[in-house]
Amino acid sequence: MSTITENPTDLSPEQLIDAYRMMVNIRRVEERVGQAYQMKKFSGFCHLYIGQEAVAVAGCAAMRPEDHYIVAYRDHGQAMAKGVSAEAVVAELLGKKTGSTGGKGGSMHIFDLSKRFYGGWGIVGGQVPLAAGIGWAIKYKGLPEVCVCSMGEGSIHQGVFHEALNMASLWDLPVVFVCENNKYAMGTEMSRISAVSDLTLKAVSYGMDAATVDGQDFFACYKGMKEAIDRARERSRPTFLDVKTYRFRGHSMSDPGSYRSKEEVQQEQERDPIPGLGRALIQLGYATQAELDAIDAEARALAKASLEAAEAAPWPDDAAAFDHVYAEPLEPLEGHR
Amino acid sequence: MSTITENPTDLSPEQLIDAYRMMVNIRRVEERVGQAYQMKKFSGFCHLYIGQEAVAVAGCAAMRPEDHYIVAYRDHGQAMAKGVSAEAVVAELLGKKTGSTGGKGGSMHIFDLSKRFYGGWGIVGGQVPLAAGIGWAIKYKGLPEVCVCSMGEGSIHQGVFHEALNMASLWDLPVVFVCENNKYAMGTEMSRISAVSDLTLKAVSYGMDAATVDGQDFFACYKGMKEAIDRARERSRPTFLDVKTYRFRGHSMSDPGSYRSKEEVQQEQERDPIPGLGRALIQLGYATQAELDAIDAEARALAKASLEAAEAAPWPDDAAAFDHVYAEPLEPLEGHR
Amino acid sequence: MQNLFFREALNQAMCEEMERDPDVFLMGEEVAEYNGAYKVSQGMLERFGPRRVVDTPIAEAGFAGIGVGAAMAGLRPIIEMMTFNFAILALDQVINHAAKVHYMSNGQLSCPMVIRGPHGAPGWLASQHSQALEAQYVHCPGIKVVVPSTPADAKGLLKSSIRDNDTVIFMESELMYAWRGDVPEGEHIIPLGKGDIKREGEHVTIIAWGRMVHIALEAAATLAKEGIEAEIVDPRTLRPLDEALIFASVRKTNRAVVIEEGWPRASVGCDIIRKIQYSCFDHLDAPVEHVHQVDAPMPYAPNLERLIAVQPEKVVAACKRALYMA
Amino acid sequence: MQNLFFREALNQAMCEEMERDPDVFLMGEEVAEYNGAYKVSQGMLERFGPRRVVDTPIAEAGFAGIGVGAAMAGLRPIIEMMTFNFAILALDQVINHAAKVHYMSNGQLSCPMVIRGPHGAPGWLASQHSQALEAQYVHCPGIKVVVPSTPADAKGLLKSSIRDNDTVIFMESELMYAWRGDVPEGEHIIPLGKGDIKREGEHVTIIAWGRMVHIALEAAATLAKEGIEAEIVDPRTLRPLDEALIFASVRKTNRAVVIEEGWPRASVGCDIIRKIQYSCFDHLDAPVEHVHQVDAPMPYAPNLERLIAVQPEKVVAACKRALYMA
Ligand SMILES: Cc1ncc(C[n+]2csc(CCOP(=O)(O)OP(=O)(O)O)c2C)c(N)n1
Ligand SMILES: Cc1ncc(C[n+]2csc(CCOP(=O)(O)OP(=O)(O)O)c2C)c(N)n1
Ligand SMILES: [Mg+2]
Ligand SMILES: [Mg+2]
Repeated sequence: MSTITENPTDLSPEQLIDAYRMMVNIRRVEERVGQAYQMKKFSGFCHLYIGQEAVAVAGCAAMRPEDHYIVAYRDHGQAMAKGVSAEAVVAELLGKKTGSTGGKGGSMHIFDLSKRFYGGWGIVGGQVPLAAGIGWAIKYKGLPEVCVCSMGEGSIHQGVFHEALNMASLWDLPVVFVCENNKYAMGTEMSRISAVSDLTLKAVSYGMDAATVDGQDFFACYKGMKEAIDRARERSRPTFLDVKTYRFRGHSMSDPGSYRSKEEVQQEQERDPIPGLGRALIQLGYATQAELDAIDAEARALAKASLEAAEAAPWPDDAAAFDHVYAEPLEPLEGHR
Repeated sequence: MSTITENPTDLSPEQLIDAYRMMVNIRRVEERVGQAYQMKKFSGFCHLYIGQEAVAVAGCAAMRPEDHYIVAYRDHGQAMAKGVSAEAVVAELLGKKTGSTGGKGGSMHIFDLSKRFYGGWGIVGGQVPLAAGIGWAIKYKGLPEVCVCSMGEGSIHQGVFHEALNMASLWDLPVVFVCENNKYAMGTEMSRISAVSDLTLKAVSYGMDAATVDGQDFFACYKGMKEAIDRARERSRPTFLDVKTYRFRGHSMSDPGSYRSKEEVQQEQERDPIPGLGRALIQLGYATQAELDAIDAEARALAKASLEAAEAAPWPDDAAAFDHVYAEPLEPLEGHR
Repeated sequence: MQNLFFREALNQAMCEEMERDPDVFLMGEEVAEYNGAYKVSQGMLERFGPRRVVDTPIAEAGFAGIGVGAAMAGLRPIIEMMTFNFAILALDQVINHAAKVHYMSNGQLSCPMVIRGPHGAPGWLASQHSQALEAQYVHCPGIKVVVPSTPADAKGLLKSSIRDNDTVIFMESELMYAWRGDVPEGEHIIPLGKGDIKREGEHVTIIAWGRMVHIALEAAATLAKEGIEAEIVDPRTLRPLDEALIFASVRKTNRAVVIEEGWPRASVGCDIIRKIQYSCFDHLDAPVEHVHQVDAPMPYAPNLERLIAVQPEKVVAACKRALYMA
Repeated sequence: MQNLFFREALNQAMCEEMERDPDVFLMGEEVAEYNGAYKVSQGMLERFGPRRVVDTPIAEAGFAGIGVGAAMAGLRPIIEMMTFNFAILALDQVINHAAKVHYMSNGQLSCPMVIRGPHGAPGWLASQHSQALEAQYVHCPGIKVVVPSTPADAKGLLKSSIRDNDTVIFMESELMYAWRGDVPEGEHIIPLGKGDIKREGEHVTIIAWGRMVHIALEAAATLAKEGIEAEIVDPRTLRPLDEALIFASVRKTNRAVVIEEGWPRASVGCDIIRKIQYSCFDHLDAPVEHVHQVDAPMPYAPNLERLIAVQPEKVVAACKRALYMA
């Protein structure tokens, strides 16, 4: 663990502390929802982002509010990083009316258009062409915006990934494809499904810029994302980032995790991005341990309050089941009497 | 046009002459069916292989009879090269009972299992995973066989191409992926749809061996195919070949061809693989011009006879419409009374 | 009134809507420089330029997904599928993405996109290129499905589809592209979900859409010679469906025959028959007849194709069965 | 007689067939080292080794296509889809390739493959993961479709499916994997195309398959308290369909209710209703009722999901309507 003496980013101390706070908030909220899941306060899939927080938070720090962010199902942390409130996320997990989509989307499908957060998609790889399409729209309208697309390393063998990357490069679309390479797709270690280990080769085959990024180092993530976002905004060129990260928890709550050793997980936890950034903030003199502790305490309170609010919140109204099937209601829906 | 003094292959003079004969047979038969199409003796799509003959014929010369060959819809020449008779091909184009699939498949779907010719497929890219599957079966059974898969360069942006190549490399499947890069996918020149011009980069991204091959030079095709087939047979490793070729005719019979200049076509015709091989055979002393002329005359006779036989042949029996929907008949088919 | 080819009516609808709304663009294989594989987009590249008329690689799932993303971000893509046989490759993007985003996002996002192209069996093309696949889309809530039968309907419905705020699947009969018809100039809008009586009659109701309307008209002409007057109801939009129009006709004639180009099972025809038997139970004097492609892939040889495909004679026979005349 | 979980019955069928025929192998995401996302393939890697139990990348179209190719070349692949929601990505390989190769090749090639996996809405998974998509397959000739409702049927039908010389789509209810039932040991074979009466009754016929059979049984128990005896016909195989069994029951009860888990339009339910209204027209005392998912995507919140999904009460109400008791 090296010592840091200079802020390697263009972010202000306040912005760095905000980023730290966001990472901690995500961590504590997800720990809390993990517990809530085990206590059967909700069910279904719950894919925790714990361990990967630096990727989304650095990414959103490098984005502007008007930039677009689209992700897969492991979306709680990413949504919060883009500005969706913990309350809205947790309430959505519990299927409540106050959730980000009023209980319609659930854990895998957080959406908040006001934050330009485009979901939350559950078909592995499915969101990748959507990102290219958002990039297409940005370019079509001539706006100085960027679309960032997160995907797991498991998704890069899906056909649409390939189709989308080719077109994004061919048409110079302002998109950053962020492969959050946490080594596993469910129980499958990357080398068992990919014929190559250097994923940037994928980008080479589309003539696209690419980089390998340390996803457990906030500053490295920020740098990689910033360069890619600048390239998209300034030159309308896409980038593929292979971000090496790790999930500390199982794939979802039901995953026994027998495909990896406790030692491996422990070793990876030593590179936990949150204490890593915390140490840097202290070394840079931007925060004291006490301040970081206060942030943590606030995060725990936020997590607790969010869960309590979600538990207290009402279920969606029955009528919600039947609206938004079409943009303009096409009533009555068959079977709804 | 350089002079050739030594046989660059392991093929005997007789085998080389047979290959030449096959190329000429394909050419003359296709010219004849092109005329027949214009005379409205049949309809639908008719994708001629004229100009690309060296690819299939060299490929089949490098294959063994027990090797497997699967291709797309531009399949007449490929079928003949693998041993399907001109009669069966032409009769199939005319939809006759004596055709290779008794009139059920037509121009795009020639099949002959006895020749290990697996079709003739019409969904661009769709046959690529099938080839990997045939390779899978070969490896599963531990046989010393190879599967060769032809595809157009237009198909390499389809998702399944990418999915299949990754698995073929990951699992060491004995498959040769032959991209017959004739520069155009219908009216679209390659650079307008591909973000890269060097297609071997695709293989690199799957850790697969690859080569660029001159498809208008029989010997180069043979060499490229032979190496790839040997690699598959001996080491069970797949290969991707970017074979630069050219189709002298339109995409199909209805193609106006306005996307390319007459000059370009003329220039390409100067590299016609048939006279190219003919000259080499003379230079090598394997054949005289008179012998080549005789081959051409026989080919014209074959083309004429095949068409006449096809014209004279009966239509399929009505009952054929209703059989082979399932492996064991599931009668009656709804709507068939 | 102009007299246009079917393909020209579609072209006109797209051009008028692109003039009207700068957010509309056309994307697909060969739509620009080649002027469309079936020439539906003839002249559009020249008129609107390469920003708005865009050739794609052969990557149906990818560019359909780009359409979904662009629509979510505020544009109105028209995605041309070279044929709907190939659109199966994009079905995940339609069913799991386009059709669900509005609902999943609780109305925050929508997907105003048109996916259009030829469908059906054009002859001599064998099984992979000869499919009528409406059922794949009609099954799925969240999208709309339109199958026009005349140039005028094609124009009016395509204009509505482009303006619609949901994803519309717009299926054109390849065989009909070169058919002609009178088409109103300019602002000619047919709302989605409104069917049309293509022929009035009192003895039997034939429900048919797309090219099958013309098969029905042929059959009706034959029947008329025997004094049987068939009423032909063309729903035009299959999702939503103009049930009221269908039911009113069946309640009048008391007999119904549903015709569709594709396979019988789990089809749109089944769906309409289900609705009729439910809502017109007491009015039906005979079981509802169904005329459809034989439950088999399409063969290549024309004599076999004829046996497998819908023919007017089969419709005539079905009408007679419905009238207990056979 | 052994008492097994549904998933164990499936596992046993696969293991027995793999012992019997060395050409049978299992391929899919997480089937080997993880023992299956839903543990259906538990222990199979250990037993049969990595040559025959094969983990794949997430590439549904690709490995389905590999299955088709392997089957064409003489093997008998079992392809597991992690769920059928994802199988839409492979639909082109099924519909345009597997289903057509036997016909297009005039019988030279065939595609003896099973594609199996969970389907239906398991609860709390929202719209992309909660679909019952039988209709997508039943529509298409050239393939077969099986939806078992009990562990015993699951075993007997899966063994038949693996031995079948066509492509069989085998859809398992995710919710039922942990349900138990008696299962015959060893050679227990149920032919495809033969339905089963799951409950005898005289007043109304309920046609249901897969998990819906159990909804029907619940409804029947409620109805029985009111003296209404429902007969429950489980076709088990949806393509081919045991029409004779359905018709015989309807001709006895004169009333029919079709239940299905998925959406109503262009569905398998429509198909069966069409057949009943045609072949039992004179026997029907009431329109055929249809109970199905509301025509909307599946929401996440359980109170909403309950409203959208099929519930026994809806079946009870439909039976009463069919009996003119409502
Ligand atoms: C098309 C498709 N196939 C399979 C699945 C089931 N599935 C959900 S997540 C997952 C693993 C994805 O791994 P990765 O892309 O690495 O993302 P991570 O979970 O590690 O974030 C799988 C196989 C799915 N949702 N969609
Ligand atoms: C999935 C799919 N999309 C589109 C088509 C229509 N189509 C047929 S051939 C063709 C061009 C293919 O070009 P290429 O792969 O280069 O092969 P070539 O015709 O040059 O041999 C297209 C777009 C198709 N058959 N399948
Ligand atoms: Mg991963
Ligand atoms: Mg080409």
